[in-house]
Amino acid sequence: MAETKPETVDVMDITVEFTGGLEMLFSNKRKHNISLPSKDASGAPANINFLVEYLCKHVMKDPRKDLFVLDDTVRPGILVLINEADWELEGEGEYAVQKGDNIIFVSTLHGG
Amino acid sequence: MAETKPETVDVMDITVEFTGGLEMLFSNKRKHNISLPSKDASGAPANINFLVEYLCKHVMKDPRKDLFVLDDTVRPGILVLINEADWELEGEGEYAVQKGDNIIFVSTLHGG
Amino acid sequence: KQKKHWPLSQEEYRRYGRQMIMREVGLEGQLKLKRSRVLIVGLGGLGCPASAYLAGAGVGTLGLVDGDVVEDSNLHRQILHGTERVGMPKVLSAAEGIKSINPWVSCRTYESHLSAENVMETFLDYDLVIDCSDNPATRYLVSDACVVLGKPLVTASALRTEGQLMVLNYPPRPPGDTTGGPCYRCVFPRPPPADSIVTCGDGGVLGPVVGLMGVLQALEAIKVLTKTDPISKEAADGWAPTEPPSLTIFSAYSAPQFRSIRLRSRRAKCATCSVQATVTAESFTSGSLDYIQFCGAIHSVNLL
Amino acid sequence: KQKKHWPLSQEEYRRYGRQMIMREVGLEGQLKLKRSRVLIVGLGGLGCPASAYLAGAGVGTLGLVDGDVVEDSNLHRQILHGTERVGMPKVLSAAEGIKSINPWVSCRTYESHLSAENVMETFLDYDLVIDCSDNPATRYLVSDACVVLGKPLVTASALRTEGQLMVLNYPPRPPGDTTGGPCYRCVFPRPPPADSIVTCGDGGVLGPVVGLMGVLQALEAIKVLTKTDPISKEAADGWAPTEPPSLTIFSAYSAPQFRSIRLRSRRAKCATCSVQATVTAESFTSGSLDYIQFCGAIHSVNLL
Ligand SMILES: [Zn+2]
Ligand SMILES: [Zn+2]
Repeated sequence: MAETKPETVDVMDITVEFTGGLEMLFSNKRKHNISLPSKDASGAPANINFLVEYLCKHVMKDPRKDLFVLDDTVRPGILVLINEADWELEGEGEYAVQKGDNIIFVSTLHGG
Repeated sequence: MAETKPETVDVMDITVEFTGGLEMLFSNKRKHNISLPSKDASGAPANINFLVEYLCKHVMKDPRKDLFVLDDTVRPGILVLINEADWELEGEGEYAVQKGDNIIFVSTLHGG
Repeated sequence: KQKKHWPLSQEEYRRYGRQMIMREVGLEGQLKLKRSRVLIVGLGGLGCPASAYLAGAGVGTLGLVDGDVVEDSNLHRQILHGTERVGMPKVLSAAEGIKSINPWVSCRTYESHLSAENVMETFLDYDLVIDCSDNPATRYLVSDACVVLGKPLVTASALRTEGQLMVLNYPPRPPGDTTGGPCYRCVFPRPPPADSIVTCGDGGVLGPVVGLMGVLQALEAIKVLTKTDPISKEAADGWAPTEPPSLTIFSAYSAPQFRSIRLRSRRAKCATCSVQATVTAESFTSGSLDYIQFCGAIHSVNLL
Repeated sequence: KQKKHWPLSQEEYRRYGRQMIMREVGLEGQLKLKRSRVLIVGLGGLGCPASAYLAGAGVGTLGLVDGDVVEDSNLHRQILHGTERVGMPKVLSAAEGIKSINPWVSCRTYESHLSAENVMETFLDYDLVIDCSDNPATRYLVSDACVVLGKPLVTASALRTEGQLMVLNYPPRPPGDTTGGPCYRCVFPRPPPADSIVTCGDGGVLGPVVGLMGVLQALEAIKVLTKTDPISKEAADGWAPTEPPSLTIFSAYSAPQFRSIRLRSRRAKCATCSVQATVTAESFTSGSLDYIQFCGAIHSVNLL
């Protein structure tokens, strides 16, 4: 609305959901409203990789980070869904997050 | 885009779905893309009542109109859903249809 | 003496262990299920899986209402009725199936169709009702009785490739209390024309479609029962807040297959659950409510 | 002579009438079901309802694979195994239940766990495979074998209050054909870390949640089988075009409960279904595929 000085951080509101047991790593809360900085430290538009990093740093209180990220990306066995589509259809980690996006992290189940 | 002369009909694109058996009255097709005139004959914005009338006149080929409308409104036993909510939450027949709306007509089932 | 410390037997702990280790159930939830009495109206395509999974979960008492006998044409979808039980009353066949799944469940059978005359006495003892019936007259009757007696209702239906489910009168507040959940009449104040009604017999149904809806009914009932203690509910106003009322629609050949629709709250002029309610406990026995006439003759030639 | 004109017996017409009157099935679909051979891997919480509804629908042959015996702790969700069958091999118990539901179904039982050594011979005779197993090693094994042998696969899983379902390798084109449906490795190229795996034994599961997914598996299988004639599929390239591949996610306590997620198509570098595939028929018997090692030790301490 007003002019933004260089040092203020522009944010965008998105929703992030965790399911398949992942919610246990995020305070047992499935749905989170996140105000994500629009740009990363280098000034590039926030993408999914940046979101994952942001969630680890600012949202995840559980110390077992390796149950969410491994080798700087989400661990095998977690599907990332961008607005109800597999992130592989959208460019994976490079997908530039848009205002209002709904990002779901699903841990796959194996029980039967 | 261009100027519209008084006699051209402005239309808006919406999707209309039929389910619960109602699709049988509409050429066995569940999902219809409809270009609905933005205004009714009197010049008032198109509402759900107008849409129902329009569907009867221009989309429904089955002669058994009374299985869809009765006493000038959808017959008892049909739920009208406007963007995934019961139309009673949205003003029923008076709801002014918006471009991009998704309107679903559901015939309730009774089998068990 | 040891029994005082262990509210369930060792066999029950082993049997229910896999649901008791979940925080949504726990020992407390398991005891609530054990104390619960659930009435199932209709032991057909919906009632078979609904009662099977409620029995598996350890609901203490299951009431079974149905006046029909098992027929050949039921077997493809009514999986609790074995082929060898064709000709047997459905409630007795279902009770046999339930005993085999879980002998800890007590079954009460009502070998007759529900009517305005018998509905009050039949429902009175139960904490929750599951409507697995197959016609609109019974659906209005069941819902009206649930509102009058203050029972939550899990209702579902299926036909051909589609199914629908609602949790009604939940929370089950008295008529006139607008914080209660809507009833069947709030959603459908007028019955559908008789010639628009199709039964599974006439229209057909895929077994897994009706099965899916029946299993979902068991699930919704378990959610309600483990939230609410049937014994203490009066004392504590028991019924916890819930999700807003919704209708789940399933369509096997559509994409997406499932939709969740937000429903209205109680209707200000509802004949059953509003301050202006005309349906009362007396109206059932006085004969003033004729559900068959209200819904018109059923089993007429029908098309939809 | 009359038999030539009536491809089904009178009893079969009566039994299946309610699904045969639907245009999605019809006589033709019923005959396709009767000619079909479906293999069910795992007769637990998913396999019980899946096989019950496939039996009800009249699938001609059901193959049942499981090396476990029925335990007390299975009974709350594995509704085909009666209490009196605790201790019996699950495949034999399930076969008894299936016979009771529909004596027209022929059951073949495989009383052992699936392994790289036995998977090819086990799968060979079947038209479609349903994965109702409970661990990642088996899920990769089942999917790999389905791709190599050209069988469509309906896979599901459940834990606690949640379930997931996918129809994979459908249409089941040969490896390298990009018009085939994605396989399990396309969606999950790398297995999850062993310490992130939770079984229903460890994490618990609500009976109707896993029941729901099993019933959905039966439904998806029926959709595939009635579209495709297992006998003539080679001649006509049989497999009809389908909806784009998707993942159905269920969560009992979320709103909405169901979501449908669009999945990717075949992965260009998939180890199993791409032109670069390294998994072949030979690799199963040569011992080059060690699924247990690939997925890491299971049943370790686990948390998610
Ligand atoms: Zn009402
Ligand atoms: Zn693949």
